[in-house]
Amino acid sequence: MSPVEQPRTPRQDDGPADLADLLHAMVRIRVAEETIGDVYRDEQEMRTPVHFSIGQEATAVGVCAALRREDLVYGGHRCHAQYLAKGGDLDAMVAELYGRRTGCAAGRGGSVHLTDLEAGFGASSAILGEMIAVATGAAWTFAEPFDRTEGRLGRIAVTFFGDGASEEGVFHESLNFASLHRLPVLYVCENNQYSLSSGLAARQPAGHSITDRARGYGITARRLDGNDVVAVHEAAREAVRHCREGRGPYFLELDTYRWREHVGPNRDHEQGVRPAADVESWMRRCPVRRATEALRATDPGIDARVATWTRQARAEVNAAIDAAKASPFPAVSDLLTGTYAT
Amino acid sequence: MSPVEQPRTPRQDDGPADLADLLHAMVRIRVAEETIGDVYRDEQEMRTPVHFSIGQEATAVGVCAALRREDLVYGGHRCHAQYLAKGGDLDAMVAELYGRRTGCAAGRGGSVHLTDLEAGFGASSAILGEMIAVATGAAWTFAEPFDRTEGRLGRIAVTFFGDGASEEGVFHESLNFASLHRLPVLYVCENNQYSLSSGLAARQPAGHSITDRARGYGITARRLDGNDVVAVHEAAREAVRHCREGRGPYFLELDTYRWREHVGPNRDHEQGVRPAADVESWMRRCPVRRATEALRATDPGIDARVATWTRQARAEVNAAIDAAKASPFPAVSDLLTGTYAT
Amino acid sequence: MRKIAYFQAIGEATVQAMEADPRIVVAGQGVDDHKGVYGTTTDAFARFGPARVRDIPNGENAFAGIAVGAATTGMRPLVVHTRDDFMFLAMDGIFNLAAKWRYMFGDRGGAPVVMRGIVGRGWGQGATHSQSLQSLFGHFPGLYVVTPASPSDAKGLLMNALRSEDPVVILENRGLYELTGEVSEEPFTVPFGKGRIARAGTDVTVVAASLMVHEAERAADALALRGVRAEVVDVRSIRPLDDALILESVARTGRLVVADTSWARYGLAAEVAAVVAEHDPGMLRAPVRRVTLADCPAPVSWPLEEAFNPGAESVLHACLELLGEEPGNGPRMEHVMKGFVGPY
Amino acid sequence: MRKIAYFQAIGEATVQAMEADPRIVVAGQGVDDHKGVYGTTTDAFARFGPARVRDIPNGENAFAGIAVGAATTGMRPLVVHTRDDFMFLAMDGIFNLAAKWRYMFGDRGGAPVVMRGIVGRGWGQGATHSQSLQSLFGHFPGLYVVTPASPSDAKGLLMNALRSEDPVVILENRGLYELTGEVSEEPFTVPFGKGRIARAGTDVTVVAASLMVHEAERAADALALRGVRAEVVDVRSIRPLDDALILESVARTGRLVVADTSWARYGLAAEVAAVVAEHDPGMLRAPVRRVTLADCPAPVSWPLEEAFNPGAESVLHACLELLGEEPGNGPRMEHVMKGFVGPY
Ligand SMILES: Cc1ncc(C[n+]2csc(CCOP(=O)(O)OP(=O)(O)O)c2C)c(N)n1
Ligand SMILES: Cc1ncc(C[n+]2csc(CCOP(=O)(O)OP(=O)(O)O)c2C)c(N)n1
Ligand SMILES: [Mg+2]
Ligand SMILES: [Mg+2]
Repeated sequence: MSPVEQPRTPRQDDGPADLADLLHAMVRIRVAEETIGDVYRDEQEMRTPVHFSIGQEATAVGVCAALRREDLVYGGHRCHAQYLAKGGDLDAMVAELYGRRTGCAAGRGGSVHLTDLEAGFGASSAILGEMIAVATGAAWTFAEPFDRTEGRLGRIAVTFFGDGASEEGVFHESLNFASLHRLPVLYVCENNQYSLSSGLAARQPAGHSITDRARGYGITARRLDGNDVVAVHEAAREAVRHCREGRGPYFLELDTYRWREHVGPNRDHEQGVRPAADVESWMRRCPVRRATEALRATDPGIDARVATWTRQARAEVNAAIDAAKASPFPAVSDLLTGTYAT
Repeated sequence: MSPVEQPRTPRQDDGPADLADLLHAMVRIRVAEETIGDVYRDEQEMRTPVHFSIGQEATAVGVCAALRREDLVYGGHRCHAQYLAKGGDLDAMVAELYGRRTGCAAGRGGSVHLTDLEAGFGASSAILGEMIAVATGAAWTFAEPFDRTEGRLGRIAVTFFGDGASEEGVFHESLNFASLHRLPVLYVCENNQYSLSSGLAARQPAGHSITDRARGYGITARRLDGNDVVAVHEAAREAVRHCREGRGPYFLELDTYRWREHVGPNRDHEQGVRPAADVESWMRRCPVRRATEALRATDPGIDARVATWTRQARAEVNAAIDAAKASPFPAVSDLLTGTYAT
Repeated sequence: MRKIAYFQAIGEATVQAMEADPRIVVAGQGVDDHKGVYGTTTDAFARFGPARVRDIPNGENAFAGIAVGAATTGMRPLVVHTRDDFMFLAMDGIFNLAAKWRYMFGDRGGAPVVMRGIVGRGWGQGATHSQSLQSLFGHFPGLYVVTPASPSDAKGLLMNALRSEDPVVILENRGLYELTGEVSEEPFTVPFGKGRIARAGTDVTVVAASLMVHEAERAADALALRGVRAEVVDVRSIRPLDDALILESVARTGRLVVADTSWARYGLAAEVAAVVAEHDPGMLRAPVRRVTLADCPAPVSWPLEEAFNPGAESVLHACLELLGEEPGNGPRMEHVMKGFVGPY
Repeated sequence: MRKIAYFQAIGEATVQAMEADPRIVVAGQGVDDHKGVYGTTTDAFARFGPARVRDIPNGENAFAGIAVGAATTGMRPLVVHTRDDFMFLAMDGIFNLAAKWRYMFGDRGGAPVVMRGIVGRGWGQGATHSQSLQSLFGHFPGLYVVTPASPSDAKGLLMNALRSEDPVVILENRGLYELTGEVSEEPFTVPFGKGRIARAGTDVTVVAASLMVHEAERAADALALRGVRAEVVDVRSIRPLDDALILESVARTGRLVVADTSWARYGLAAEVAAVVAEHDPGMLRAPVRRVTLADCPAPVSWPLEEAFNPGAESVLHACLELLGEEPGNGPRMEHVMKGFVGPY
């Protein structure tokens, strides 16, 4: 492969994505987050609490590869992977972490308030569950007659949220509304078993899944391995088709695991927060590694390509970091700008 | 039967209640509400919005007859029947409607804020769903080690709420917490198909019940005819046993129907709000009539007894009305009293 | 000019705005029913049907977020809460989403959602159905907050809200719904941040909002009989507040009474007093008086309720006190809502 | 006396109160984890274990009601919110249930629940994780609301709260957690409604709460160098507010600056100004100054954040302005949180 191969986001039409493209997207996100994590820790110049998705890349990549550009994705606090997977601008995200004027939220929002409407990333936010409602509202717009103009017909809204966020009442109220009105919204629960340091057993009754709850609203729901990017992508394509055909909302529960601490770049199992054996077992189920292994049989050059993608991604994110640092901060005289429309 | 027969609330031990006692309790509540409704409308002296349970008596009576005095019941805005069925003081309730010092809430709370701790009626409130959480919290106390003192062991909390209230997020959050900690709380949903003038079809996805949702939390749940007082009572006894044995929360969905308008004493189908045919069909399923008919085979004197109970209840509620009117209003100089403990 | 009731003015503004802008959708519990939120949504429902006048399930928390999601993707939701007390459940969506959306996401668009909240004062509504939350809403930058007192303002402020690019909270007192007044038939807007001199005077300024504007006017009538000329300022808008109008009036009269339907502490009455104190306390020839709720939850029993709610008489007494006059024994003034008949 | 950090004082109060009263249970998301809510629940968990230091699922709305249900049946829940912003979701339970329970149900018992809310100012926390909600809580009768500024008050006010028969909201600024000060080892209580003179002075009164007490003290240091003696009043308690202490100070100095971590409008700064204006505006020899947040949501970018949050320098400038002095070019004063290192 050529050294100038560009990092690509997965295709955004309705066809199935190539596994290689999915892998490439995951590698790029992994490298971006790892690089940002190191710089974040060492420099202390990105002054905004950051939640990494390292280890969970397959959910965002698999789902977003099933979407069209005009579909809107909404995320929670752990939103970098989703933003990048949907095609969000890396430079603008990094500049946002540095609080620069060129940031995707103009330096106002920080790590947890990403947006890139061009790429179809609606918004993310740090209050648990909020975007479950917001995405439902966007789907309401997409279902309204006045939105049924040429080219807009059939947009869907997608929201990613955690197992913890599903405990909030807004989950219940939103799913009820979406199911009642058969709104085109795809709910993606990234079940990484933890909310902060609290495992599922401390928060939800044993033996019953979030999927069971979604079904209580008459929503078609599936639970599957969230570290298997192909399975996620196939399930997402089915879900998207369902929503786009006007058959109402869809729910996916994707089992996965985060490798780093809840917020920040460190490894919390090193502090004894979670059983090291659990973390290690999930690291063996690394979505990047699994996709690479799956490809190796048919594509012996895959390791070299991954190495190339890694190098390219590192260069790309380093360039984004350099660009962000060279960008101006917002002017203090603009402090109030944007509070109201002018 | 003797003309001095006293109105009785159902027994509050663990044995099954006699159907005649259940019927008696329903008749008393029916008469109390009908009498209050007339006076409310004609006098305009009870200045507080009142929500009648006329037509729904079997739910409150059947459930409360399965409880012990020390169990705590919590209700919503439509709480008179529950208060009376649990043995709440009628005089104090009527005085509360008249805003008198002798009211159960000292004239501070009105129709929607009843309480009678002596009788084990904890509280009711007018914000949808609040008491679902409060009852869950009471059950938490009942499950705590420091509450396991003699005589208090095995108390349970019960909350009545409507199909409309079950749409609030607090329902979801409360059931999750109760199931997680196996709290001794019985959730009783009085599904009368309406929230204000909005039928279920306008509010919840078709083909899925509130019971389905409760099961999503791993809660044992049953749905049954809420106008059949014997069925309700049997189901409640089973539910109470479950809770008392520490097997966690229980959920009952009881189908029923209200005869009057949402708030106030009038008949809203006369204003075309609901199909008159629906109302009439449900009136034919009147819980009082059904219980009377069921008894008639074995107890030919039942109609005479119902007539007596009716007379007695009317006398009782009229006396309560007279007593309330003769009672003083709270002193204006006490306006602030009770804002904080003194 | 034609006179209509306050509730009719709201209904008319809704219909006219919806005619002009197909993006507007009314949503709320029971907005489509026979009562039509005290008649305010009846005409809109008759005209536009259920697609644009949408009954919604209970669930205020999510619906605040759903409305924000709709507003930020092209709709213009007009969300109706039959009691503003229910908005406690919607506060995350209102404060953390709607109010901050434009700023927090870098000024790439706002969340133009309009929220009507009805204040259910009196007639034994009780502590949880009669709160007046203007000072809570007013605290947060990013929101507009208005409290129309007259039928004309009820129309004009709502029409302005429905053209706003930013979120607006409108608090309407249920006690004003039957009040009639002149209202232009044409669509018109009343801008945010502009108060109004409801009655001109020279001796004392009464700054009031919503229902209290009427109590203040009645107090002014009684004062006029005694030769005292009270000026009544209707703030109309809680955020932004028309500081200039307040200051200009107090500069003339030297005396300030603030009358509000909520509590004194951290309330509108505090803010108005602060505006004067931070501009020039030297303006004040006498201490400021706050005429507000008693400092307790709302009781139900009617004698307590009468004592709890401030009325014309409390405004009158406050004014007389500032002027160093005895209240004397004029006729007792009944509350505005006297004669109201239930059920509510 | 022994010195400990603010967070340790909270932890110590919790343990001592729990030892004395078996009804107290700590509950909150992650209260049992390795971080122990910034070290404030660590000791209690070590001592009493999970039965009394209870990790809870997410779901702030229900949990407010659950806590009220527990409190009204005999428990004493101490509910911890790692950001007070999350309490928007709990407001129905706080305002409609906890604050009103005693009154609304005829004074047959209260809802003694204590709610700690941490204000997460600075370090790019962003608009939804750094709000300071004291004026919202302070508006409602039935609640006690306190804002400890020192380690000693953090202990004494929490111990007082845990003995209260009524609900209490305690707002703690995350920026104070590492601050050390003298704290008695014995259990003790600080009563509600009593402010404190943090520093005596004669020329200007700075009334402040929480973190701003420290900024005010630093401003007072700088003023002292210029011969100006500023008095700093720490309100400690938002509801009830110690009016008498504020009035007594302003009567002496004739000048008032109010420094708060929230917005000016309908905020603590408004209430304090109103207290003076309604008592005797003649006390004021100069206009009141409000030193508060800029009127926008909290930005993340640090230069904006620095400009957004008031600090010692803004207090200093406000005081000098009231005294008719030029700020001159003294050394720039850094914010209290300067040097903080993430992740938060
Ligand atoms: C309403 C609300 N409550 C609490 C928090 C604090 N909080 C931030 S992230 C988080 C855990 C979320 O867990 P989950 O939804 O599973 O997402 P994950 O972090 O595992 O990706 C919590 C409790 C919050 N941000 N918002
Ligand atoms: C949080 C909240 N939202 C809305 C209301 C207004 N409201 C009062 S009763 C009611 C309908 C309740 O329906 P349901 O729970 O089924 O009880 P029912 O009246 O049928 O007995 C509504 C919407 C309220 N009191 N509280
Ligand atoms: Mg998680
Ligand atoms: Mg119902």
